[in-house]
Amino acid sequence: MADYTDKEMMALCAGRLVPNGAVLFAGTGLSMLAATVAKRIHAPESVVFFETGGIDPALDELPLAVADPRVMSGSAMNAGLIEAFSILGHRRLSTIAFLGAAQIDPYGNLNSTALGDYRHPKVRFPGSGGACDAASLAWGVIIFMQHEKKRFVPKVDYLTSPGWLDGGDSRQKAGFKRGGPLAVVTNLGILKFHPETKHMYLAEVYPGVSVEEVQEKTGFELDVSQAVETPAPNEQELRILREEVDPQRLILGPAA
Amino acid sequence: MADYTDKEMMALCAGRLVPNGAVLFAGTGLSMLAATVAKRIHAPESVVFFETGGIDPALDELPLAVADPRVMSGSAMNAGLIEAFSILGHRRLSTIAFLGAAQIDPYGNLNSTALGDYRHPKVRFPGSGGACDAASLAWGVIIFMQHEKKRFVPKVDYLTSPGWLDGGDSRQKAGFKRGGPLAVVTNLGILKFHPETKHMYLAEVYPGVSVEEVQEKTGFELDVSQAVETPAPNEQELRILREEVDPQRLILGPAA
Amino acid sequence: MDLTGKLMTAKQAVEKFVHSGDQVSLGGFTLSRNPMSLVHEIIRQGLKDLYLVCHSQGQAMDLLVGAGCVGRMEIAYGGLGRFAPTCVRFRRAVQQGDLSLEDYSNYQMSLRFWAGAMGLPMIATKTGLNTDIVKKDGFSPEDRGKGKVPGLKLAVQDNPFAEPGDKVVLLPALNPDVTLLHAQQVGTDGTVRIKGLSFADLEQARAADRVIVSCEEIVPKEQIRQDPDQNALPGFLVDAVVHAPLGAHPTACHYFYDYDPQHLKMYGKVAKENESFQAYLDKWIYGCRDFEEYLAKLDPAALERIKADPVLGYAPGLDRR
Amino acid sequence: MDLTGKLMTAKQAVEKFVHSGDQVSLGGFTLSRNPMSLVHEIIRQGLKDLYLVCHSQGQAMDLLVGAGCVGRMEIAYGGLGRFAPTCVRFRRAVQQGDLSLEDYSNYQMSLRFWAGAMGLPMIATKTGLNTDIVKKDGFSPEDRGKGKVPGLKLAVQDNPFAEPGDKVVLLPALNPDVTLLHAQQVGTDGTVRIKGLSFADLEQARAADRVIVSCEEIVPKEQIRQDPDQNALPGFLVDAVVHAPLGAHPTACHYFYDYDPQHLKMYGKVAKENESFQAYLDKWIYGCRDFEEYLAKLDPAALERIKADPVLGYAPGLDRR
Repeated sequence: MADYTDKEMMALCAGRLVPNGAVLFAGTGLSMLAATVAKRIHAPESVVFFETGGIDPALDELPLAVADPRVMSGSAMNAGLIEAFSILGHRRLSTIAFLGAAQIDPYGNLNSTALGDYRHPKVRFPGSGGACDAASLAWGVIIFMQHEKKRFVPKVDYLTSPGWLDGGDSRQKAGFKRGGPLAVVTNLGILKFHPETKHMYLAEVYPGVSVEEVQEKTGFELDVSQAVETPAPNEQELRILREEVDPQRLILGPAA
Repeated sequence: MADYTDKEMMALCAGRLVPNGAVLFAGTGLSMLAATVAKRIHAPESVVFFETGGIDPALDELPLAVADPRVMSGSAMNAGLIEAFSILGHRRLSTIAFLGAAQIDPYGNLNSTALGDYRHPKVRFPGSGGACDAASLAWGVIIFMQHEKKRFVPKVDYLTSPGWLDGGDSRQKAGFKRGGPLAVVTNLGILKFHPETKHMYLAEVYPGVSVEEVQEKTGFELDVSQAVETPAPNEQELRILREEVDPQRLILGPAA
Repeated sequence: MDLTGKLMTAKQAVEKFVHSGDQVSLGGFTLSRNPMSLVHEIIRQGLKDLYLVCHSQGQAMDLLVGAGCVGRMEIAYGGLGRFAPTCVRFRRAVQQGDLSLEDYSNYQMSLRFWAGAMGLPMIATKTGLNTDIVKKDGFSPEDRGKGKVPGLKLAVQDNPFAEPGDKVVLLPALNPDVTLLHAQQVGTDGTVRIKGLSFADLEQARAADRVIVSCEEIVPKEQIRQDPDQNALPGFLVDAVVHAPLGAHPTACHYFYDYDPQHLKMYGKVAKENESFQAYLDKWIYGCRDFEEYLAKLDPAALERIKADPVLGYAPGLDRR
Repeated sequence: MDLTGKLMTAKQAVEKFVHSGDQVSLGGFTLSRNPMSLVHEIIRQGLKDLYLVCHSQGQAMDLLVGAGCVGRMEIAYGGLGRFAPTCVRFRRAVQQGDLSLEDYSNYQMSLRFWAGAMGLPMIATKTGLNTDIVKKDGFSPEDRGKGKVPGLKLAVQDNPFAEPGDKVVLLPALNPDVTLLHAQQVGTDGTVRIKGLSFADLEQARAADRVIVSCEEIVPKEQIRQDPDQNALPGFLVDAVVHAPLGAHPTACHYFYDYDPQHLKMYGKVAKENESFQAYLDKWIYGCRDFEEYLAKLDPAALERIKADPVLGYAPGLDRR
């Protein structure tokens, strides 16, 4: 069986979560790989769009930013931010957004703004961009995280993007009509959210990863009792990802 | 001296009121003639746009409605209602709108909706369209009216388009940042509004019209003390209007 | 994505996606790009109690009202330019009390569609302050909040970002059950292209639960995606595509044909009386199995005369008196 | 209408229309269509205390911040895609407390520009409810309501059209003093055409008191009016037009050139340290009389490599590692 990197595994696992026909709000990096690989393997009718206004572009080459001219070529429509956000929150569309963050809490709330005090931050990140909007308005959200204790925290320093807020029905009570995080895909496994409490639990661990390692690298208590092992990537998945989706390894980075 | 019709006189009088460089919100009918004739005579830099989204079209032929394909040809930009209304109210533009109505009151408030009780009207008109918006947001408004007692009324049955409201500073107090009617061009003369009270007064009467006739056909008291006689149309004005602007007499109707 | 399952006749599209009682929004503006082939079909199928939400609508609206399909309407303007300063059957229906009617302005309606398209709960503007549009309700208090009827026509409140007393008008967003459009082109991937002014069509489409697009031409995906800057809607926002050449007649379709002055004048005349209007419906709609039969009854010379000049987009020199 | 009095150099345009302390909005998005020739000129002229209002801004914003031109900023995102997940000088300035900063989301900023463009007093959305974007102010209370700083960052209230307790976020409209754009074409009548995505450029331009557009090409009025469907802004909304070929370099300009990966990587490296960043400014901006001199210092082979394919609009196969 072929060796593979964490990034390859994450892209493929997120891709597997994409239902055919989904309308995907993609960012750059891993989300681009996940969306593209899903489209080429099991979800050919899914459509990718970008907050910048590129709707269903050909994506013959990987864009390195959501404003990359590669999201403007062969598209169904080149619009702007306003139109893109109208699609993101559209009642009739099952939009799924991919998001990453610097911190995540047990309810899938994300921080991509700053560490420390907001007005005197220790570390400043780029900010919400469209992440807060996707987390507020999309039908569902899939989150990418590096699995580290400092990133999986009981409380985020700044709540940029709303997940399940305080759990239970707090998201609905806050005034959101739909949405919420579906899964967190990390370099160790896949986490999901309890249907009632909305607290994060471990759903899958990757081959060769122990549930103990996951718990150790998570800054809060995790229910790991339902964790199963994720199937390893197959040859077809790896071939498509490496040869068709990112042949220059622009996002995948160094090979295994 | 050439004979001329009421419509010709009204189109030319309204056209004379257009400053060069103005951004004109035009409707159909007389306003189209006034805008086009002004552009061809003394205001070549003025720009015409339509609430439908046609910005500065070539207007090689007269449109018969604001959605006529003739407002989409040779234009600077073909947009939609949203963009047109953003121009109408734009702070940096001196937009002038031409409006007509079924009724007008002493403060230039207009009714183009209904006569009688609103919910059980005796006569129904087309409704506001963009008139209420132009009267609310444009820098200034020029009004066309047939001069009849039933049309110049102390109080309109339905206030579709805000003029000076109750006069004085009531328009500003209502929350409008600018605008208000500049003049009313009728088949008898031109009425303007007192700088303080905002009450309508007679500014000009056409050649051959008496101020008594104007007062008689106005359903409220008019100050006629400042009325002067309007200069008759000159040959150039009439030639351009008849030969270049509306050679088919689509809007002008039967010749004099 | 392709048109499989989406490409259908007007009959199928209306059967599947438009129901009596629906809140319906019509594309186009007065005498341009009215979705006439779809509207004929609605009339033929005898749908009732439609709740029209319009900015400035003309021929399509007037036919629907005249044929008795409409029970309730929000509107800014019902007219047809020089051909009917007030739409004839519309005026008659309102004066007779046959319609439950509420007035807004064009900008207000455009903003309400826009807000619906954006998923915004409401939208604030200064247009209309102190007018009867703001002060007078058209719908009866008992109907408020029922079905799609907004609980409030609108609300006036202070602007929290300005000095106290600075008033704004809050308008409820619009999300029609179905929007009917006529476009110039649809790609085999469902992508819609509109040429010339788009009016509020895109907002109306993005605000709706269901969208039917009739079009002059269906073109290959490769062709319509060669210039994505010109496209108006992606295929995933469209439920049904109807290939309907001349589908906006007697209204205009930029770059394809002009409005038909003769037909519009004839309509304006017959619409004045119940008998002659009924005869119009009988001949031109009920007496036709589909829109093709309607077109076949038209004078071919008249259709030739309204053909658009490929550069100007309309028929120059057309006798429009 | 023509370009008389409007066509000028970047130097003239910035002297005339941009002042220290102005609220400035930049067109483009991260690594596309940044108005670089105008931004170089602002830096060269040493403007101070600019109040930037941004959605997602990249290279132009980072240079302005790094050169010390910016005192205050509202922003949704400061990054450059893979070349700088967080803009380097921006991060440094925020961490050092050199900037007064307030966060919104991209949608919120787009809506605020849109509301400003439409003359709306404010705009309501549901995005961001219960987040720290809604809960935490960035600007100090003493600055509230002064100059262009909104009296409130935003306000949360009930939606009057829904069941009680249904919350919405009200956002203040944005009307910058000046918006700087880079477009592909401007006509001799001042009409602006943007190819590919327009981002929020049109809203930013329509919202502003003054608009400067730099462009790749100036084309005859007749040409740009042949297809008005493709145009973005009429000339009467534009104050100054600057002919600036390659004026977005090192960011991309669709159909003209790709972003310059080598230059962006080099910038990412030198921006990390004050000395090397200062050397960058000295060489590429202060050491140039105008943007043409900057371009002349670039490797012609690199410019050749980023030339856009006329069909795809970017440079296929460009080494972007």
